[in-house]
Amino acid sequence: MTDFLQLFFSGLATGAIYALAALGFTLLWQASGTINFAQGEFVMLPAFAMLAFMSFGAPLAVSFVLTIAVAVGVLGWAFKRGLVDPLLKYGMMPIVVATIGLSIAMRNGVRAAYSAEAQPFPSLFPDKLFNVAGVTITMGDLGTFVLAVAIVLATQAFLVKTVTGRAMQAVAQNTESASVLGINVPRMVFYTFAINAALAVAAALLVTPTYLAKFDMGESLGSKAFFAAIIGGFNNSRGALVGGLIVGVAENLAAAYISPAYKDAVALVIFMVVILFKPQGLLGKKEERKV
Amino acid sequence: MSTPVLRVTDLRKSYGAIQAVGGVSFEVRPGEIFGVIGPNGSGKTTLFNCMLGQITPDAGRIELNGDDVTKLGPLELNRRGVGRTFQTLQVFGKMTVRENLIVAAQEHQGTMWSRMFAPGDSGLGPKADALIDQFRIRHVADKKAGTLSYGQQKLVDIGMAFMSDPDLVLLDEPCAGVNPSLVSGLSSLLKDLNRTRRGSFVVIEHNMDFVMDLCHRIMVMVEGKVMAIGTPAEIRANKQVLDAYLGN
Amino acid sequence: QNTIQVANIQELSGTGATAGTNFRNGVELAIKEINASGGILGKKIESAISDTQSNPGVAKAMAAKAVDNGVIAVFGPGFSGSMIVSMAETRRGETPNFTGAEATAITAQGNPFVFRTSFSQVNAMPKLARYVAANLKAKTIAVIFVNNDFGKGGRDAFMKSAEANGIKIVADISTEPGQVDWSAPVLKAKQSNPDAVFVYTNEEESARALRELRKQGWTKPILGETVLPSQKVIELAGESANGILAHVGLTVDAPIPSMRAFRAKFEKEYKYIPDHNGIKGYTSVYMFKAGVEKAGKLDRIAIAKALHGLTIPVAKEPGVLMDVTIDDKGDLDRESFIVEVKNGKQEVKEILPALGKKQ
Amino acid sequence: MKKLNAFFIAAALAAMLVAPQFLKNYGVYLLSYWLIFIIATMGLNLTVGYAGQKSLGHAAFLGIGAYTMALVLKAGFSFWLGLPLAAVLCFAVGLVLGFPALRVQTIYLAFATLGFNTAIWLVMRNEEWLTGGTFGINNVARPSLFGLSLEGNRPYYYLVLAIAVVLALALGGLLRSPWGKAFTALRDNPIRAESLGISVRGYTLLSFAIGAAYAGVAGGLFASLVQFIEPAPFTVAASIMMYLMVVVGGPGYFWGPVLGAAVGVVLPEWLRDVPGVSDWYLPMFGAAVVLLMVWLPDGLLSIPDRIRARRESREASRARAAMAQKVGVVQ
Amino acid sequence: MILNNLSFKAKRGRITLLLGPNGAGKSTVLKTMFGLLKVRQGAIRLDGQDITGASARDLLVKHGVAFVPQGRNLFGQLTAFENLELGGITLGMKTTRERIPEVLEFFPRVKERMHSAAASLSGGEQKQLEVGRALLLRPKVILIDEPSIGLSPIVVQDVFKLLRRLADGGTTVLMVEQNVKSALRMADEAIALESGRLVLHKRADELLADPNIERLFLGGAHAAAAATA
Ligand SMILES: Nc1ncnc2c1ncn2[C@@H]1O[C@H](COP(=O)(O)OP(=O)(O)OP(=O)(O)O)[C@@H](O)[C@H]1O
Ligand SMILES: Nc1ncnc2c1ncn2[C@@H]1O[C@H](COP(=O)(O)OP(=O)(O)OP(=O)(O)O)[C@@H](O)[C@H]1O
Ligand SMILES: [Mg+2]
Ligand SMILES: [Mg+2]
Repeated sequence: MTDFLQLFFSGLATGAIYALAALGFTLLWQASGTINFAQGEFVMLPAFAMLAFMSFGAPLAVSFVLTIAVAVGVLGWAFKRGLVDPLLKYGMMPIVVATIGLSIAMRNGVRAAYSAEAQPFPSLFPDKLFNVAGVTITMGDLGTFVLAVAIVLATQAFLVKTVTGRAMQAVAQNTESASVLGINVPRMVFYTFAINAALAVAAALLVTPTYLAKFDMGESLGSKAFFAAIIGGFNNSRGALVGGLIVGVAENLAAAYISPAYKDAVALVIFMVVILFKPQGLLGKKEERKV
Repeated sequence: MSTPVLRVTDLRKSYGAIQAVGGVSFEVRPGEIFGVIGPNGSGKTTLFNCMLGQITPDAGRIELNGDDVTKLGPLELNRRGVGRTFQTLQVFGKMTVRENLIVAAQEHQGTMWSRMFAPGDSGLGPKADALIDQFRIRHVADKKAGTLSYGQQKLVDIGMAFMSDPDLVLLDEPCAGVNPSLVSGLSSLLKDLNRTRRGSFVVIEHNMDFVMDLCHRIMVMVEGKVMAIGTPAEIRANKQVLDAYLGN
Repeated sequence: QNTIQVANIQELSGTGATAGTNFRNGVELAIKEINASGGILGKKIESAISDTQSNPGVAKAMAAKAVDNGVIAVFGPGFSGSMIVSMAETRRGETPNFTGAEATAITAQGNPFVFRTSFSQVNAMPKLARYVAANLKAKTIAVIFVNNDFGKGGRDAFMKSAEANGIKIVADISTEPGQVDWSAPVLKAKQSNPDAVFVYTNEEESARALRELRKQGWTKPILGETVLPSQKVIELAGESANGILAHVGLTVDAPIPSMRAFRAKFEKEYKYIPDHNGIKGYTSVYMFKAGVEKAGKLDRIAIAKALHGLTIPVAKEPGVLMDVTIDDKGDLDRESFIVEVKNGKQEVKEILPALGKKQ
Repeated sequence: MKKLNAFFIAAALAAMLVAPQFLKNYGVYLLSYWLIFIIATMGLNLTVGYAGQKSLGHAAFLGIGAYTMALVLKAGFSFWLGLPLAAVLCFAVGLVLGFPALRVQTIYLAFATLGFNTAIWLVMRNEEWLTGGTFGINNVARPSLFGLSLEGNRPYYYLVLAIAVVLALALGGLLRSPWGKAFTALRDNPIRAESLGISVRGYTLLSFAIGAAYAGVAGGLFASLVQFIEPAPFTVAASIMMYLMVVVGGPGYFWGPVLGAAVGVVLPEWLRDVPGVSDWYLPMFGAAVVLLMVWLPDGLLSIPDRIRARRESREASRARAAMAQKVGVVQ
Repeated sequence: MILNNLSFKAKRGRITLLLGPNGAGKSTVLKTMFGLLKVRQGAIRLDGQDITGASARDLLVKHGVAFVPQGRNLFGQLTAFENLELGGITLGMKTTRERIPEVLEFFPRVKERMHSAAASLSGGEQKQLEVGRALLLRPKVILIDEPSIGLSPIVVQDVFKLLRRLADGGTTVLMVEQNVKSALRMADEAIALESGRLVLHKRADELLADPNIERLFLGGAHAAAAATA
């Protein structure tokens, strides 16, 4: 039982990380109808940016704030202007492929410009262990979990409860109608990407101590997050949380109780079952009437 | 009397608490033009979608030429000679108008295997061209259907329903957004097909001039139920129908 | 021809990028030094670097390109799978090919043009197993390995030599490349209640494994081979790395002056501390140099012939860092180390003699 | 226009025929690699570009084809058995993968195929008894034909070229027939298609199966080209790369895969040798893909369409202007 | 080029009708006026003020212009009520909530379905919702594209009456219709387009009284041009 709990709680902590990255997918989907295959790299880049600021002597908090500012400009504004604006009207395929290209460029750019080595990253939380009923939990795990959950819920609340959030969703669903209603479409789209960028920086801050800053950290993070987002439901931010936690916990339990070599298959099985029987994801909304 | 082309018995469909279709029964006789009218949201489109296998009814029975087709999907129904149009525009936006019309009938030519080696237009080119002229859309025949105006797309949609010479065609608001001159053209086309090929039609329409002039019998739906079935004259005289639907 | 053309084909992107980049840097550093001191046989070396993308199909193309260009020697690639296909090309071109790949199959095929730059796993694991059996008196061991050709090969080799030394493997735990959550493997290892755990994964995963071991209160010995006690892992794992006991074929922390000097040079050039792949790359160029000098001419076949059975002492060629002997199959032999990590530093506990000397 | 096209094709084919005479091993190998990816992406173009099924699992079929070939050869049978077997096996698996596509569409289908790819990859990696696991299968032989050895890079290239041409002709014929229209109808509006008697089920499954069979052939050729296979080239990342090739080339354009595969296979190789790029060739490649997409969202082959559209709109406005002058405006 | 050298005036407090065969460019006129399509040449003025090239948002917020397009223009996954709320996004939430009940009074059918997803409404219900959403803004100018599509005859009459009332209250209405006869009965002026060009501009009652009207419209606008020229 303790073993089970140990696995369960570790899984939750990892799952929270997935959830945070998955949040980016659901946000972009809900608010602009796009899938960003460079989402993992959007987390990787800020991690290196923070490291760079820190190497100039800035403390972690300052680096974090500075990186947010830079990310909103580069991953938010420039990404939107340079890539999303010209492509959005051509449907999903070109955007998906452009972001794939972007991810290749970012990943290998960091590698070529910086290094192929993994870099350690300071944790926000003190290196402390708790022991509760035989289960060991680190402060980092706990903190990551709490913050990730808070961020996901806050984002969801913003999208659903505020006028701006609703306008953002409206733009994603039907751009033309949105402009007919006088919604400032370009601005809403910008908000989406700005928030996504800021979230990516937050994710980087929480994720990198475990993931380590490495040029290809976005690849595995991105794919896990992608699975998580699908399982939870692409059109619901809370879905990202649920999906992330499910993947995190299921992987752990599978590795321990089924077969470590096929542990990824477990997430996969869940994933397939969800897709086939509830394609919109566990918390996702159903698609609309067609005829 | 011969078997009806279409017989619907006690058809029902609910969405949660909303009863869209609540026990509808009627028959369409061979060679008949049958009108369906009723206020917005009275369940006409839902009725169509049930009859065409687009959605599954909760209860009831649908017969086509005496065969039970309640459980069949749109594909199977089409193969049995049922054509339809849609209330919301449904054309192949990325194909040209001509291609839209050709593709609408090609599956009725030969077998899957023979179609693999057939010419691209399946020999349907002349037929498509004839329809294009009839609908006065020659000047846009080679444009992508998605770029046409609303009314033009509507015409393409209607044209597709007729390409495969179906025995029964279900039309959902064919006149909506169509220019009056073409509405009368459409009316004569239907009458023509009805006379020459003894084609049967079921038409949902809010354009009363069109319905009254064209249909042999009319069914009035209100709140998912049949309020009246009768000849145009009977319907026009029905006080209840006037109140619920037609107005003054 | 006034220069010596060589190809430096490595995994510079994709999963093998870290190792490949180290190897490449080692090669380039050695070339720079050699050129600065007059080259080989008075000729400068010119290298063409290419990236295999960690993909055998591309590695084959790169090797073919190198052979097309008539290079004198090829360095890399380091992925066993890539090496297996690319060495067919270099064999066709009769070009000496130095590799960091460790799979047994590479030298088992009797290809007269391949040369290793380190022990194969089959050579290294027995040394570790013997030491563990003799000094730790461990009877049972849990094995955690990464499920790729590197990890799988090491695991197979270790299991075999462990059993040969009377050690029982009580848990055989596979992990994913890039695995983040290590609670399950560590828990499984703990549950099997072994005398020690052997961890054989890449750098980042090793660091995560070590942290998780500490988190779950592991106090028994942690065994490793080369990667586990490497500088990078220690840097990433912090305190959790303390107490690792490992066999290391090559280490920049070896108490050898030539190795210290190399480390300093490398760090100056590339701003980071190299791992064993850096050493492999560096020494391979000097092995090549010794081969050419022995052959006395820039003839590929002659060089390959000269290298077989060659012993290169540091006294004669300081660049090889440690005395090395190349056998007739292209495998090599040299001293190695048993190290322990203490206070974030490798400490050499024992220098193991080269295999050839012992027997 | 037709004549121009035919001329282009003939010229390109002639170039492909003589090219190896001017190239060394590397060049010939690269061309073969490119051709193999043309075959694979032709199949994917049918599934994605024509039939509109968002498939992100194509590399799995490439893998199945490659392993089939390797195992057939290892078992001592002929290449000429392996190739059709690869195609047939992939066709069958493709049919099976088509079934999710009947339930889910668009991105959800992309997810499902992606999951399928991962599952196949896991099997390739973990079932060592069959696939050699992460060690892969070595020494995959190249075939001989009528006693003529195709072992060398050049002869093998000509074999691949011949197969590519045959498969292109077959696909071209298929797409020109009513099937081609049915696939397109499926992509544009499946609901409408169904109500016109176009079997969404049948064509969806076939689009997957035929696309998969092409990838199977490509995989078989790939195994013999590289002569070694392991799971790595058949990951989801590889599927994504093939998807990229299709979209960059122009989905739904017949020649799209030729250009797309060139971008995916030849462009990075070319960038390596551009002076000053060296270590940056992959970032440059990524950036090139982004720029290509932004410039030509419908793919490289949309250029002629674009030029035509521009010319037509110019002509139309000229005609109208002339007309307006004649008629005048009634107020 | 879809529109060609087209000029006309729609007067304040009047209902101006835009007629013409399918594909004449009527919808294009409205979309262009509302800033959704670019003007290649020419100017659009409102109260003498040049609004050419102004964004839809500016037109709506600054100039009080509202637009009801022809196709489906709802947020299908949101409920009817949420669609109305979004309709008033430029007004602020409070005003919107106050006005929604008023609008719903006109469309009892929509009121019943207020909490259903917009996409699940019937075609006519959706159209009513769209018209209602625009009325919420109490615009000074309303551009409305074939409101009668899909509406049952009674509702068509109701909507027309409503527009008449708005116009009498000072709102400028520019409407595209194919339901020519009933539309002419409530409109003030009529304009006919053909192939993007203006072919006729008359008072509605005149046109209606024209003995040739049947022939005019049944025979297409070409005949109309010929008849009046
Ligand atoms: N998928 C659905 N979910 C929930 N309610 C639905 C759904 N489909 C239809 N309805 C409801 O069922 C009722 C009947 O709809 P239907 O589309 O059949 O009406 P209709 O008679 O065609 O109306 P109209 O003349 O406006 O087209 C409507 O009130 C509608 O809101
Ligand atoms: N995006 C587009 N690309 C190409 N042509 C277009 C596009 N949009 C409209 N057109 C063309 O412009 C012409 C006018 O279209 P518009 O929608 O304005 O017509 P309309 O008068 O509103 O017709 P309807 O009564 O059918 O709604 C049509 O011939 C149409 O084909
Ligand atoms: Mg309806
Ligand atoms: Mg219109």
